[in-house]
Amino acid sequence: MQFDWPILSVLIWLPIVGGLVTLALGERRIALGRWVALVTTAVTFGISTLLYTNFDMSTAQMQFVEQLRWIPAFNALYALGVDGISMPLVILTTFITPLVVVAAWNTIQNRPAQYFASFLILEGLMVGVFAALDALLFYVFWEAMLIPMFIIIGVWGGPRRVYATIKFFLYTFLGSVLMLVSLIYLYLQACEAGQCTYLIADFHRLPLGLNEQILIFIAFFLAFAVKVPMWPVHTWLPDAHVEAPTGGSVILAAIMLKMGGYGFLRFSLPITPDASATLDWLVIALSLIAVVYIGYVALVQHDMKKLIAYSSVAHMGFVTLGSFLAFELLRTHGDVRGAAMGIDGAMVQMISHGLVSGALFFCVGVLYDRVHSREISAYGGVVNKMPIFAAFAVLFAMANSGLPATSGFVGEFLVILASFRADFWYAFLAGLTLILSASYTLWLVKRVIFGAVANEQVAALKDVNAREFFVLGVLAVGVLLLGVWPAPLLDVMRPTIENLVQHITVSKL
Amino acid sequence: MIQLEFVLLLAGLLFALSVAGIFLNRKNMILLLMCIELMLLAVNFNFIAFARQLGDLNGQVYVFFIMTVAAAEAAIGLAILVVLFRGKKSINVEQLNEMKG
Amino acid sequence: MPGIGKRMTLTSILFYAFSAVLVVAALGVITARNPVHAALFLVLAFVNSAVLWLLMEAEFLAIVLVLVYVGAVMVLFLFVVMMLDINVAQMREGFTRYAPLGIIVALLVVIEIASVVWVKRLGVDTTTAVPAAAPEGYSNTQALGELLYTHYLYPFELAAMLLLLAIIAAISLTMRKRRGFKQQDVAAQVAVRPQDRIRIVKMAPEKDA
Amino acid sequence: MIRQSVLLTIVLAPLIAAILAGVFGRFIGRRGAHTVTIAGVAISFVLSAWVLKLLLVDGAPPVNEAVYTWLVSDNIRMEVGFLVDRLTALMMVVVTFVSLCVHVYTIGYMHDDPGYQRFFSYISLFTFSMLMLVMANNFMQLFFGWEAVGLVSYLLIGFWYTRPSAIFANLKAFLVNRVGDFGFLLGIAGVVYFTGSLDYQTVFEQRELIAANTMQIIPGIEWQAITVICILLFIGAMGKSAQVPLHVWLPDSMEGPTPISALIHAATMVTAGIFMVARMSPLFELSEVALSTVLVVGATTAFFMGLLGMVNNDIKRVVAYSTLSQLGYMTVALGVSAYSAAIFHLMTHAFFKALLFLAAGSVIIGMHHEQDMRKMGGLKKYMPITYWTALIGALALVAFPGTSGFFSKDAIIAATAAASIPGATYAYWCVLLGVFVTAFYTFRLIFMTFEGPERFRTDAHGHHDSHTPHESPWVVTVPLIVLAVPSLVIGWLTVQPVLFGDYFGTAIFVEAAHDTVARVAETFHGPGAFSLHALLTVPFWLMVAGVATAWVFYVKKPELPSQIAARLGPLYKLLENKFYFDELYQAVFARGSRRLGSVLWRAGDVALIDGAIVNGSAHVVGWFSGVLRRLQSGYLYHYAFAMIIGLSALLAWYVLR
Repeated sequence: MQFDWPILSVLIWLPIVGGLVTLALGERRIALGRWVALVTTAVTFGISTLLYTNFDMSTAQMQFVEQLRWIPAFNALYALGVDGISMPLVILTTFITPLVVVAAWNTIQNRPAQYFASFLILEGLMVGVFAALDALLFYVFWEAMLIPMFIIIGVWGGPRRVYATIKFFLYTFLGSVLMLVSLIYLYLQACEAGQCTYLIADFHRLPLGLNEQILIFIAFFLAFAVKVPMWPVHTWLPDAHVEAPTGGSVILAAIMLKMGGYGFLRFSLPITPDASATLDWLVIALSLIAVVYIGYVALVQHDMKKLIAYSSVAHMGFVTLGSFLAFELLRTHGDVRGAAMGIDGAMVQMISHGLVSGALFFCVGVLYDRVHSREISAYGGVVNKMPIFAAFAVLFAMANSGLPATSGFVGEFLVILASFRADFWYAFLAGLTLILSASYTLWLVKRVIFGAVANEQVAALKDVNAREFFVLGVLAVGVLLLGVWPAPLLDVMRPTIENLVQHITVSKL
Repeated sequence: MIQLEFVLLLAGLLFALSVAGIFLNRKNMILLLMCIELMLLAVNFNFIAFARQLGDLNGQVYVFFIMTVAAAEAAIGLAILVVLFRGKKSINVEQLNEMKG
Repeated sequence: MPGIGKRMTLTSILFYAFSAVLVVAALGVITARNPVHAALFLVLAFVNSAVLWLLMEAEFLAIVLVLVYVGAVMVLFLFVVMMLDINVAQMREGFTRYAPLGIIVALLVVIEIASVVWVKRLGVDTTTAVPAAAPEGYSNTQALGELLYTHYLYPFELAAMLLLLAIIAAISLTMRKRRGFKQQDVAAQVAVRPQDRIRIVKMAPEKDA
Repeated sequence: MIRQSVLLTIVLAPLIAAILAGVFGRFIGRRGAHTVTIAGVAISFVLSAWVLKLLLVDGAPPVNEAVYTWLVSDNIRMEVGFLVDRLTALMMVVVTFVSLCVHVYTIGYMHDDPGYQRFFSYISLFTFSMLMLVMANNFMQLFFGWEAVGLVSYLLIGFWYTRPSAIFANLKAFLVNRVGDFGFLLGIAGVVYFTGSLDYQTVFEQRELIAANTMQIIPGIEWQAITVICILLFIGAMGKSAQVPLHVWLPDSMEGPTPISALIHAATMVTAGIFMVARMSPLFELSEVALSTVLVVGATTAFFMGLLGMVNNDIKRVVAYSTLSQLGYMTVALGVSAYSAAIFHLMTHAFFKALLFLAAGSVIIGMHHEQDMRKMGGLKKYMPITYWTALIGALALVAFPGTSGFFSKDAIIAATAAASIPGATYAYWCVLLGVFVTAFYTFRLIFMTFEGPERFRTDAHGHHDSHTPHESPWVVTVPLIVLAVPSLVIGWLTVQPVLFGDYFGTAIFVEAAHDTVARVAETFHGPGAFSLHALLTVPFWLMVAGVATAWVFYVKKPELPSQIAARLGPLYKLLENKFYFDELYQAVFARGSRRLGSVLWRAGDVALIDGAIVNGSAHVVGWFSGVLRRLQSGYLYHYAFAMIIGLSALLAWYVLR
C-alpha cells in the first residue's frame, strides 16, 4: 500500500531538521538537544518500519515513489522511491543511527550538540542516497554525505585525524568525480535517445556500445570500489576507522560501505551489463584478493579498530563477489541459476555486516571509553571484570567469523554456494574466510577478552551500564534474528533481484 | 570620420604605454595604480569604438560598468595604500612580499 | 555632398590632434619624476579621452569620465599623493635599468595589436561599413538610460552595491582606532547578568566577642 | 505417529534451560540453574527414548518434515526441519543419556566453581546443538549444528578463561575445526551445485546425477564429482572427529573441565563426523576412492594416535588419545562400508568412554585436581567405586569378550578383514596392532592410577602431603554406576539387532559389493557364541598380550619403562612429542600466517599502496607545488609581468596562428 504523504521525503528531511534543531539549541541546552536527537532518530526508525510493513513483495517496481521538478534547466528531478534492494538498506540506516545517538549519549564531552547534529544530518543524507531515483539527486546526496562524515572524523577524531580525514575525502572524492562524468555522459546519451532525464531507470534501458560501457563501467567502478572498499583502494578505511570516534566508525562500517555495494547493484550491473560481463574477472579477482589477502593482513594488526576495519574489507569482498557471479555462470553454464543466490548473498551480507561490524565498533568504543586505548596489548582478561560485555563481544566475534545462526553466516553461505557453481576455486578461496575470519577474530577475543587480568586499568574496569547494554542488546537481537530466520529479508528482495538478474543477462549491444 | 583601426591603434598605444609604465615605475605603488587606470581607459576606448562601429549601445553600457568598477578599485586601492603607508612608512612595492608562497 | 567631406576632415583632424596629446600625456604619466606631475598628466589624458569620446558619439560617457574621473578619482589620487610623504628618489631607483625592457614589451604589444587590427582585420569588415547616422532627436543619454534601467537593471543595482561596498571598505580600512576613546557597548550591557555585578555572600552573623 | 511438537520439545527443552541458566543465572542461583538444565535434558531424554520406542516397537514411520523455511534463494528452499529415523533416534538417545549423566555428575565436579551456572548453561546449549545436528534433515541445519557444537566446545575448553593454556587450546580447537568446516562447506556447496537442493531426501534421490558428473579442479584432470564432494565432506568429519592430520586439537581440549571431556570430546561431539558419514552413506557408497581415503585416514589415526597414549602421563590425555584411536576405528568401519558397525561402536564407545572420563574426573577430584599419573597409584582402596567402574570401562575399551566394546570393535576388525577396497590390508594391520596398543595404554592407566605404590604421599619437594584421597560424592559415583551398566551389557543386548539385524533399515545405504557387515554376519551365531569364538582369534590374544605387558611394566617391574625409553631414544622422543605435529603446525600455519600477514601488510598495504601510490602521489604533488612555489615571489610587479607576458603570448598565438 502506498501512502498519500511523502514517506521517503519525511525520512530524509526529518532527521536533517532534527539535526538543525539540535544545532540551534546549542551546547548550553544539550540536555534537551540529546532528547531531540534521540526522539527524531527513533521516530525516523519508526516511520521507516512502515516501509517494510506496507511493502508490496510481489513487484520489482519502485515503491513509495515521489517525483517533483528540481532543476528544470537540466531536467533533474527530485525523484524518490525504494525497491527490494534499497528498502532494507534504508531501514538499516534508520536502525543504526538511534543506536549511535544512544551510544554517544554522554560520552562525547566536546561540543555534543554539533556531534549529534552531524549524525542526524548524515542520516538524512544517507537515506537520500538509497532512496534517490534521479542520478543527479543521488550524486548530490552521495557527495553531501561526505561533509558530515568529514566533520565527524575531523573534529572528534583521534590524534591523526587530519591525515585520516584528508585521505578519506580524497579517496572517495577521486572516485566519485569520475562517476559524475559518466552520469553526465549518460544524460547526454539519454537526451539523444529522446529520454532527456537523469532517471536511473531510463539509464537502465539506454542502449550503449561496448567501448562506451567499458569506460562508464570503469568510472563507476572507481567510485564504488573505493566506497566498498575493494583491494587495492581500501587503505583509507583502516585510517579513517582508527581515527574516527565510535559513532563515526559505526556509521562508516555499517552504512557507508554499503553504498559501494548498492552502487554496483543499482548502476554498474544494469547500466553496463556487457562491460560487467567483460570485466567481471577483475571484480571477482579483487574480491577474492580482498577475502584472502586482507584476512592475512587483519591477523597481524595491533590496533583493535584497525583489525575490525580490515575484517570489514574482507567481508565486503563477499558483497562484490556475490554481485558479479552472474556473468561467469552465464559463460560456463549458459544459464544464470545461482546468480540470484549470489546477489541475495551479497545483500544479506551487507545488512549483516552493517549489524555485526557496527556492533564490534561499539564494543571497541565501550572499552575505549574506559581505558582510552585501542591497542590490543593494553587489554587482557576483560571477561573477569566485564562478564556481560564479554558475552556480547564473543557473540559478535562469532557473528563476524560467520557462525551459523548469526547473521554473518547467511550471506557468506549463499555466496559460497553460488560461487561454487561458477568455479570451484572461487568457492575455495572465498571459503578460506571461514578459517581466516575465525583466526583473526577469535585471536583478538583471546588476547582482549580472555586470560587473567592483564593490568591495573583492566582491573579497574566496570561492566556495561544500562545504556551500553541496550545498544549491544538491540544489535545482538538483530544479529541472531537475521541468522535464525533470514527469510523475511530475502522475501522482500526476491522480485527485485530476479528482475535485476533478468535485466543484466540481456545484452545491450 | 574616425576610422575604427586608428581608434584601436590609439587604445593599443595607450595600453602599451601603461604596460611600459608598470615596468618603469615598478616600485611606486601609486603610479602602478595610475597605470592601471590608464589601461582601463584604453579598454574603454575599444568598447566605445566598437559600439559606434556596430551601432550597439551595449558596449557603452559595459564602459559604464567598467568605470564603476574602476572607481571602486581606485578607492579601495588607495585606502589600502594609506593603511600600508601607515604601517611601513613607505609605499615601496619591494617591501610588500608577505604573500610570498 | 561637400559638407560631409568637410566634416569628415574636421573630425579626423580633431581626432589626430587629441590623440597626439593623449599619447603625450600618457607618456608623461609614466615618465614624470614627481607623482604629482604624473597625476596631473593623467588628468590631461582623461580630459583628452573625454573629447575623443565626444567625437565618437559617446556623449554621456564623456561627461561621466570628466565628472567622475577628473573630478573625483584623480582628486583622490592627488590627495593621497600629497598626503603621503614619498621618497621620490628611492622610488626612481632602477628606472633606467628597466626602461629598455619596458620599451621592448610596449613595442611588442603595439605591434601585436596593430597586426591584430590590420593583418587579422578583426573578422569584420571595417572599411566599407559606415556607422549609421543617428536619427533625429536621438539622445545618447536617454538611450543609455533606457538600456540601463530595463535590461541591465540588476547589474546596475549590483554596481550600486559595489560602490557602497567600496565606500564601506575604504572607510573601515582607513579608520583608526584611537586609544582612550570611550564608547558604549550595547551588546555587553544587554548581556549582563546579576551575578556578574553583585556577589551574594552567605556568612554567619558575627557576634560580639 | 511421531508428532512435530514432540521433536520440537526434545530440541527446545535444553535450549530454554540453557537460556534460563545462562541469562538469568544470577537470579535463579546455583540450585535453580542445575535444576532447570537437568529438567530440560531429562525431558529430552525421556522423549527421545519414547521416540525410539515408537520407531522400534510400534513401527512408526520415520519423520521427515520441515519446521519452517529458513530462506528461499534462487528457487532453492532452505528449511529447518527434522529427519528422525532409527539412526537419528539412536543418536538422540545416546546424546541425551550421556548428557543427563554428565549434568548430574557436574553438580559434584563443579561444586566449588564460580562459573557454575555458566557451565550448566553451556552443556545444555551443547545438548541442543548436538540434537539439532543429528536431527537435521538438510545440510544447512547439519552445518548449523556442526558449527554450534564447535562453538560450545570452544566456550567449554576455555571455560577456565584465566588459564593461558585453556584459552590457547580453545582457539586451537576452534581453528582446526574450522579447517574441517571449510572442506565441509565446500562439500555442501558441491552438493547444492549438482542437485540444487540441501534436503537429504532430495539429494539422495539424485545421487546418481552427481555420480554421472565430473569436475575439473585442476585444469586438464577430470575427477568424479562424487569423489570430490565426499572427500570434501569427509574433511569436515576429519576436523570434528579429530582424524589425522586434523587431530591436534583434541588432546589439548583436555584443558576443559572433565565433564566436558566426557560429554563433548569423547561421547558425542567428536562422533558427529562418524554420524555424518553414516548419514551420507548413499553418497559415499558411490565413490570407492572416497571410501579408501576414509579407510586409510581412519586406520592411521587408530594406530598412530594409540601409540601416543602409551607414553603420556596425564590421565585425561591418555583417555583423549584413546578416544582418538577409537574414533579411528569408527572411521575404518566407515571406510569398509560397515556403517552400522561404526554407529554401533559409536554408541558403545559413548558409554564406556564417558565412563572412563568421568572416572578419571572422579580420580582428579579425589586427588584434589592432580592429573599427573606419576603422582597417583594405589587408589584402589581409597576409591573403590571409581576403581571398579573404571575397570569396567577399561575392559570395554580393550574389547574384553562379552563387554560392549568387544562386540563393536571385533565387528570392525572382522569387517576390515572382509573388506576388499584399496587400503584394506593396511587398515587391517593397523586395527589389529591397535588392539595391542589399546590394551597396553588402557591398563597402564589402570595400573598406574589404582595399583602399585602410593606415590601421592610425597610431592616434588619430598615433604609429606596431608591430603588423603577420598571417594567422590554420590552425584559423581551414581553417574559412574549408571554408565557402567550399559558399558558392560549393552553390546550383548543389542549386537544382534543393531549390527546384524535390519535395525537401520533405509537410514543407511550399503552397496551390495561393499557389504562387509553381511560377510561378518555369516559367521555370527548369537552374542555368546561370538564371544566364545573370539577367544580363538588373534585380536583377543593381542589384547591379552597388551594387558600383560602393561602389568609387567607398571606393576611387576616399574623401573623397566624408563630403561626401554632410554634404549629407544629417538623413537620415544618422537612419541613424546606427538610426532611433532604441533610444532609443525605452529611453525607452518600459525607463525607462517602471521609472517605472511606481516609481509602483506607492511610491504603491500603500508609500503606499496599507501607509501608508493597514495602518499607517493601526494608527495609528487607536494614536490611539484614546491617548485611552483618559487614563482610566487610575493612581488606585485612579478605578477604583473607574468600577466603581461601571458597577454602578449596569447596575442602572438592569435596573430601567428
